[in-house]
Amino acid sequence: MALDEVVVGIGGAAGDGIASAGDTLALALARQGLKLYAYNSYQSVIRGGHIWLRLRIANEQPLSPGNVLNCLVALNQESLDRHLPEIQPGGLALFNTHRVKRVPEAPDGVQLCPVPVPDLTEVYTKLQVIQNTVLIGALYALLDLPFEGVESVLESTFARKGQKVVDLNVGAAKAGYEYAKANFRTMENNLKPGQDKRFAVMTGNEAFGLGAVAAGVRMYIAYPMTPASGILHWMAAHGEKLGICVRQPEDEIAVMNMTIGANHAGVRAMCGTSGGGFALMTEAVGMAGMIETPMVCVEVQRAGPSTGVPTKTEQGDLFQAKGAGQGDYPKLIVAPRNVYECFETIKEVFNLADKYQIPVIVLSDLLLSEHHETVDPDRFDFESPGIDRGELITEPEENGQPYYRYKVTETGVSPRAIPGVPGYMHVAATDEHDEDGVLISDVYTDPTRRKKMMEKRMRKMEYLRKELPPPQLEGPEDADVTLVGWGSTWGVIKEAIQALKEDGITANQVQIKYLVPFHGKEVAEILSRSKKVIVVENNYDGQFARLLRSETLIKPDGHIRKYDGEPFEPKHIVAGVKKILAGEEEIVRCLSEEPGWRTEHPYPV
Amino acid sequence: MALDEVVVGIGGAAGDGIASAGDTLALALARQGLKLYAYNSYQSVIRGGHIWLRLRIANEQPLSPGNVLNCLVALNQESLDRHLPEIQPGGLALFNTHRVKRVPEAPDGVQLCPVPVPDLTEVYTKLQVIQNTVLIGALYALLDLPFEGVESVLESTFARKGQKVVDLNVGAAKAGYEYAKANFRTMENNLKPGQDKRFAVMTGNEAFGLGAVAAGVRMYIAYPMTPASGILHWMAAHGEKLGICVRQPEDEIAVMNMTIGANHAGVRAMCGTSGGGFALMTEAVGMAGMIETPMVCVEVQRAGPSTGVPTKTEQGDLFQAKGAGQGDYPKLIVAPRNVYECFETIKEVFNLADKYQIPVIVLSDLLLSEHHETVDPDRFDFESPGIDRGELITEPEENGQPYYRYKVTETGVSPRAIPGVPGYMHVAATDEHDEDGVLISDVYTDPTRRKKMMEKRMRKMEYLRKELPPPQLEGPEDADVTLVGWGSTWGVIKEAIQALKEDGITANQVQIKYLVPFHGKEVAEILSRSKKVIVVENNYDGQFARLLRSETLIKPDGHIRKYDGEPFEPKHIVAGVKKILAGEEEIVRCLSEEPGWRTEHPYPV
Amino acid sequence: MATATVELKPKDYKSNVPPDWCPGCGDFGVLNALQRACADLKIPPHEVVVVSGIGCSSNLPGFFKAYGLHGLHGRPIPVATGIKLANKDLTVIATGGDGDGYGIGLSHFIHGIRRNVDLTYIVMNNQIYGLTTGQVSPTSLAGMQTKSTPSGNVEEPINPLMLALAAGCDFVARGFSGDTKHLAELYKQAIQHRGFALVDVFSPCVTFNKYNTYDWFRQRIVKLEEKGHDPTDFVAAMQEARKMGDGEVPIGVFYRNPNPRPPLDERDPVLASGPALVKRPMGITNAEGRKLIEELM
Amino acid sequence: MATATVELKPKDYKSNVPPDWCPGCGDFGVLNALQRACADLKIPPHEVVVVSGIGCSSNLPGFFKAYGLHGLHGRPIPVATGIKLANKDLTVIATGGDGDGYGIGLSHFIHGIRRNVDLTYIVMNNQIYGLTTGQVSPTSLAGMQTKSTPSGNVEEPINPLMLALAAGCDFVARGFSGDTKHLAELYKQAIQHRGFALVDVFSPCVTFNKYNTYDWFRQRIVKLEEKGHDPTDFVAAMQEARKMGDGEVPIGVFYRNPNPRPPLDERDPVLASGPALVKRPMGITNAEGRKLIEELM
Ligand SMILES: Cc1ncc(C[n+]2csc(CCOP(=O)(O)OP(=O)(O)O)c2C)c(N)n1
Ligand SMILES: Cc1ncc(C[n+]2csc(CCOP(=O)(O)OP(=O)(O)O)c2C)c(N)n1
Ligand code: SF4
Ligand code: SF4
Ligand SMILES: [Mg+2]
Ligand SMILES: [Mg+2]
Repeated sequence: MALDEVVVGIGGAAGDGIASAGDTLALALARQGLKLYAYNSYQSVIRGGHIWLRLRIANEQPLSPGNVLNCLVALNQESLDRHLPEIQPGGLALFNTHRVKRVPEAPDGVQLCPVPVPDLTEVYTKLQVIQNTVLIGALYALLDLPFEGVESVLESTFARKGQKVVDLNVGAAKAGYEYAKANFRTMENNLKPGQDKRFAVMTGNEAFGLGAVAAGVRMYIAYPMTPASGILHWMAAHGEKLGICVRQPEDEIAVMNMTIGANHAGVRAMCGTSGGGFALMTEAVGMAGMIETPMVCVEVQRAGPSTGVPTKTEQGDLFQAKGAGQGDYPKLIVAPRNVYECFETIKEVFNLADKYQIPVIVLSDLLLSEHHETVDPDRFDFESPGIDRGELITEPEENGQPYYRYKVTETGVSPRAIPGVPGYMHVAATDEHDEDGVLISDVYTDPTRRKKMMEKRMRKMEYLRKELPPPQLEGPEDADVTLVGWGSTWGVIKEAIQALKEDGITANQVQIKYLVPFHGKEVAEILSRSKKVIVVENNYDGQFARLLRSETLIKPDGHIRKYDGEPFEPKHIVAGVKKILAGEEEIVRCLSEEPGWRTEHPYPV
Repeated sequence: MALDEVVVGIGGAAGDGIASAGDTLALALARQGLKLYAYNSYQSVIRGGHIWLRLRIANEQPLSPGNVLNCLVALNQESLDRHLPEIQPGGLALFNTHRVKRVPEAPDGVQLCPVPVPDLTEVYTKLQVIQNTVLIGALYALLDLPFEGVESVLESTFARKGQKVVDLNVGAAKAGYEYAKANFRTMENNLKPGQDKRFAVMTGNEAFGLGAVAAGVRMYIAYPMTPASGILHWMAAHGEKLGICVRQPEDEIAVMNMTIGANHAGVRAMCGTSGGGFALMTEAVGMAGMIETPMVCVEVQRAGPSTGVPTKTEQGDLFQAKGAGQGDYPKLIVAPRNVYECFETIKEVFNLADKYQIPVIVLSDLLLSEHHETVDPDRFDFESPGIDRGELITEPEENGQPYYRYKVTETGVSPRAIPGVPGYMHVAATDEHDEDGVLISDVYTDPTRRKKMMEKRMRKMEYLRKELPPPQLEGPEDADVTLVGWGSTWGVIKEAIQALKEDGITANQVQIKYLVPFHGKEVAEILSRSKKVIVVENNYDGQFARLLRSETLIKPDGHIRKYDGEPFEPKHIVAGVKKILAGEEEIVRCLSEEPGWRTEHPYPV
Repeated sequence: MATATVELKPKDYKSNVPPDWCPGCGDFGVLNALQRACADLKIPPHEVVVVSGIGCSSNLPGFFKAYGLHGLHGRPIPVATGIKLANKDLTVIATGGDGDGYGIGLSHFIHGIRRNVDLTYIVMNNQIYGLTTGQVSPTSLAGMQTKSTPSGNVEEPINPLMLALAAGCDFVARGFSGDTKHLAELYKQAIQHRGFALVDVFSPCVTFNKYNTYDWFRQRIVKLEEKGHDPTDFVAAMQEARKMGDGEVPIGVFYRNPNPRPPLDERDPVLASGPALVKRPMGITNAEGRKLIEELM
Repeated sequence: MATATVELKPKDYKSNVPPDWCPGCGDFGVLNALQRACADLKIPPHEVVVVSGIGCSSNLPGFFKAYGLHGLHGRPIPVATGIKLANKDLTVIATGGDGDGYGIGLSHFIHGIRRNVDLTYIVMNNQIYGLTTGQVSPTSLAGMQTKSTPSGNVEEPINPLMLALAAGCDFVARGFSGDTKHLAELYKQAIQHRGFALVDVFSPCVTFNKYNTYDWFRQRIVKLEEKGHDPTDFVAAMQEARKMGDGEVPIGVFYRNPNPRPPLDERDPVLASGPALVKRPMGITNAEGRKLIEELM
């Protein structure tokens, strides 16, 4: 049975160089026109632990890590022990005989491929990570892929280290390739390398960075925090060339206040963090709402609460974003649904932030931000829709009118002058203020004025809602069940729907991108036509389901949730839908339960 | 027409000593067995502005500031100009002829009572605030109340300053009293002073302090912030005597972390703040949830967003409290409904915090925390229900069993040992951890264990919900309309219901105290029997209405909201209910619109 | 820092909102001196941004005619930093109270010095929390009775000048709001200093601080320039800075580094190479964008 | 601080979780020295609480057998303060990294010194953010290339010892994790000091900091005690503290105030008058409560 897609798992410890091995492999495949989705399950430790990177490879773009394991590249004994039992019949396990001493029994139909790495490259004695290169070479052979893919990547990766290093690496890969060709069976598959169009391998975080560049961002400000640090690193690496000032201040409070200051002065400035850092920013997010300064923050969620599982994925910060800061103020919360949308969203929300003069929270998560996938470079348009600064006053204009920074208007938006423009001086105050900016909290308060100003600000929300594209139903109208998700789970739900179809269950999908303001009416209308509604989300408490109920008054028929740190696989959703449709459970709590995920508690009390 | 209750308004500028004049008056009335409710509308300025203190006086306890004005004590020209038009027929306006130069025309049936203060007391030339004492004496006369009330209060207030100061003050009051008796008509009323039982005059903040004492709190930690500072001041004033260590650290982040540290070490420690300070605390609230350390924080809401109107009331921080910190963790959010409940709540929630080892957020607001009312001292029971520390290990016990701090149990609660106890050493970590406290985020992660630990913690919520008393319907079952409110609006809604009855509309009330966890089923059941449901809340966006919809799937028929800074008066709710029942509006946005509230913008551009 | 060609007077920096401070409050002097300093330096009002926190003192921008941002308690420095980095052509002045700057905002103060952005930071140090009606502050003297320390403060005050010096601040001065002429001179030097400059100002709170009154200061204040202090001598600066509480309260320029660190806008390669960020064109072409994506191919 | 009657060995402070630091990480030395110091001082493990933030270094409590609280990034000091004030009989040690303590947590550090609670604060200063895989820290030297400063750090490092001295810290020391014997001696003195004590430790990050390596330090380190430094001399302490970066890296006790401020538990009237708060009875009687209400009648 020739496979249409192949899932490769690379297992090892932190420090074994899995990430760069994965990068090499992914790039090689992409250069040969294959599509892939890669997800790395790692721990919050710099050395040791168990790292588990899965690459799903296919001719058409995969949208999730997939359900199964076909090929294992075990960089150490533990990885072989853990994952060997998971390999599907027809699959194989590659490992370095020098690192793996004890070979467990392979499942039926699984080929064991021991590679004597030290015999294949003498570099190994000095540089053990070369095993990765050898094994990738071997894998390439066993997948029956042309070696040129690996070669070209090793060449470009090591080019700046000189031809010797290139040769050494290419040689190691080639040795693995040839050893495998000579000693093992290749795996039958339908992968079609050699397609003309080259794709890029991109993470959500890189797409956010590219989006920021397209949006004309001139400052990126962040305090390091997994899984948002990828944006910082990309920006820092490119800032100098692109004229983007990248700053790492003392804490997230400073980050948010600086970002607001910069936006206030008229540049586009962005910041990024994860949940714990965002908690510290919430007070200042409210300031942006009150002084009507645009601001864009990317909040990359990870598994909480508190420090939680910092290297694991979750969609657990929706309520935090929604409840950010005291009181009511207009804000936009957007959850991009895939890597392309990470890019598009940043361009879009900067325009909206400028137009409505509001803070924007972009909710990503570790899965979306850190997974790699192949993307079509032609789908990245840096020039359109173009930069729209809204009603921004950057030059003096002689109209003889006094300037009211917070002029009450129909839409709630008032023309905004930036510091430095003659004739438009004003104070932007976090105290309640009148149209001209003068405090109405201080020597005088006036309920009428206060009410007016609250309504002015909050009115923006209605106009904003109307401007945002409402959610769409994807899939057949008359399906048996509608799956409702938000943000990053778009792809895995889509794949689950495909799998359900094969099992005779038709499903369609509503994937929410704009969470606040919410298209309550439109979503209610869609869902009112659904036979069954199931909400899929990556948290314990059903934060989105609560929002959905509140905004649509629709009680979903079931919930599929996951909060064990690992992302959904299509099979979890498929099983959940079946259980719910069978009336077995209302809330299905998924678990990644393959033996490879289990760890014995290593330190008995 | 003799009045059953009298609303006295005292108006002046910050620095005119209105608060202490109000205190004197309130105490005098209370000592004479009268009941009162006093609310001070003030600005965020130390000198100047317009301060407006209303005291509502009756034989039975008033529950709100009331709807009207009967007596005005104008300490300056502005106050007379503003409020004279509001006085009801039969009412009067007292003022000092030395401060008020221009007497506007009085409404029909309103008695103008100019008092030549400088002629009545020679102290005035040196100490202008003595005018307050004179005018209160005069007011007493005009309300036909026995002078002894004022006298006794002045005596006790000034006792520590010596007999001369007492005499001087009593003399001034007496002069005012006699001048008024001689020159003005007394106001007919049915107030019955001289009742035997003495009540105390208490604010919500003082009740929180007393509750903390009853709960055995040993540390109070806070950073100053209106309107929570009253708790800090009361605690600081009493801490030394009561053995409560009161600390004011560098910021609210330190406050929350210190409070958690202290609770972790086994004392009961409380902290307090308002919305902006709470925003800074949210990260650490999540820590308490994760390490399962009990914590109690009083969040006294004020009008937001951001700095907002810091001296004005609002119920705008519900979402902030609910969304505090990233991820899902168990917490309790409680909104006491009156001053007695402020006291009771603290005793109650410390027991619950200890029992469930969770953080508790007590949501008060400026209205509840700062208004004064008469309370029955016998209703304050310091000894019952008694202090229950839950499963707390403070002494070593030889049972030969290893200790698992986070043992998985049916209820999710695991016995908690405090530092210092031999044999129970463990690490409390904000990273996800196993039953023994060892990290499962670090060298190893295990989805099964992670899931188990999330479920262990979150299970507490179900047990907690079952333990909390569900909301009750107050009033007739078959009423025309049910008013749903939360927290501090209990009293004003109750009075509105009374007024509606007089207008032929029967209403009943559900006033929610426990917001998280929420009694969704029970509330839905109550409301499903209601003819109409109207939600009353003191914010713009209907935060509570959103929670209610989410938890009950009930769409209220109408909303009455107020966010102009001033609290609801019964009349706002009455008018709102009528409009909604008449189908005129779905969301009624109330406004305090008497001329006295209006201020011309004093600084034209 | 641009200078205007027209004559400017202090009243050109006066907004139409009269200060709402208590009569006698020290902050009036701070405001007046700042208006005078800006006029003397001829900085066009629209090129000045005054950024404050929350507190009585932080109300200052409302009374000063310029651009203003009256932000959050404790956060003027990061906000001012964001503004200055975005538009280095502006004169950015951060201001606030002792609670604001040395309490909740202390970390930004020290790290602000470390970053060395070209800001002037003016602290109205009244040794009390004024706006919240009189609680202890990090500069309140030990023993001081306040609403939160009714039986006396049991903590020692921090010394902001020592901290600034230890943090590497290249311009450290202290003024007294009772001497606005002297204060205005300090401001002028601070504004002209390229880099982070601190002017701590003793600005008495006449309502809540009954200890550190005008009289208290007048009896103790000594001008550094009159006693021959050399402001380029770091060790001498430290020694003078230590004196608070010893009966003598020195004011003036404590330290002016003769070899000051270059400000961040000269060190950061992006800021240094070109006009103010806000004046640069935005966005890139598809061709340029494509190059960035090609790095991933 | 209670002392045990039985003999205690460093291994009695070893938890059953082996450290997960990178092989060669400086934090091993910090851990070993602390275990040795506690053993030498005979503090029963259950009377020790080690409170940390978040970072590689902050994982320490997991490897140390005692009570531990592994809290939030930057917040060990306030948490430790709460614990110590609640139970003054415990030996409370706050610990964490340079990012944790001098970056996000800086304000607590300075105010912790001001409050002078009897804590020992150990900072594992590796001049980098380790756990987040190598970004610039507030103690990173200028020019250092990191993931967030790929073309070199454009800010100057702060000097934690200078700051501690300026803030009034009565015990200021620096150690090197490559010399655990010396380090253990510093810890012992710090723990025995009544009041806030700082031990900054250069603890190399072998994975991400390629500048400040063991070798780098070994070439520069000088022991203060060997060069005759008088730790009671504040000015000399300042002068030694300034030296970082000058080629010489002094370690040892920089300052020990001969007249130290009494710790907060002796100054606060509530803490001073009676046993540890946690050991006092809870609640009051109705009669006592009534008296409090009567104040309002
Ligand atoms: C996060 C936060 N915490 C607390 C407050 C309340 N608050 C307002 S002003 C102030 C202190 C003011 O003291 P200071 O900064 O010294 O200024 P001053 O009023 O003395 O000039 C405080 C604590 C706030 N606004 N925000
Ligand atoms: C509020 C918050 N911001 C950011 C982080 C991410 N974070 C974890 S450890 C760390 C820095 C660690 O550096 P340091 O304190 O020097 O410790 P080291 O790892 O170097 O020992 C950061 C920024 C966090 N956990 N919490
Ligand atoms: S309270 Fe003090 S600081 Fe505030 S305005 Fe009045 S005198 Fe000035
Ligand atoms: S990354 Fe650095 S600090 Fe962290 S464990 Fe490794 S060597 Fe130590
Ligand atoms: Mg102050
Ligand atoms: Mg570090």
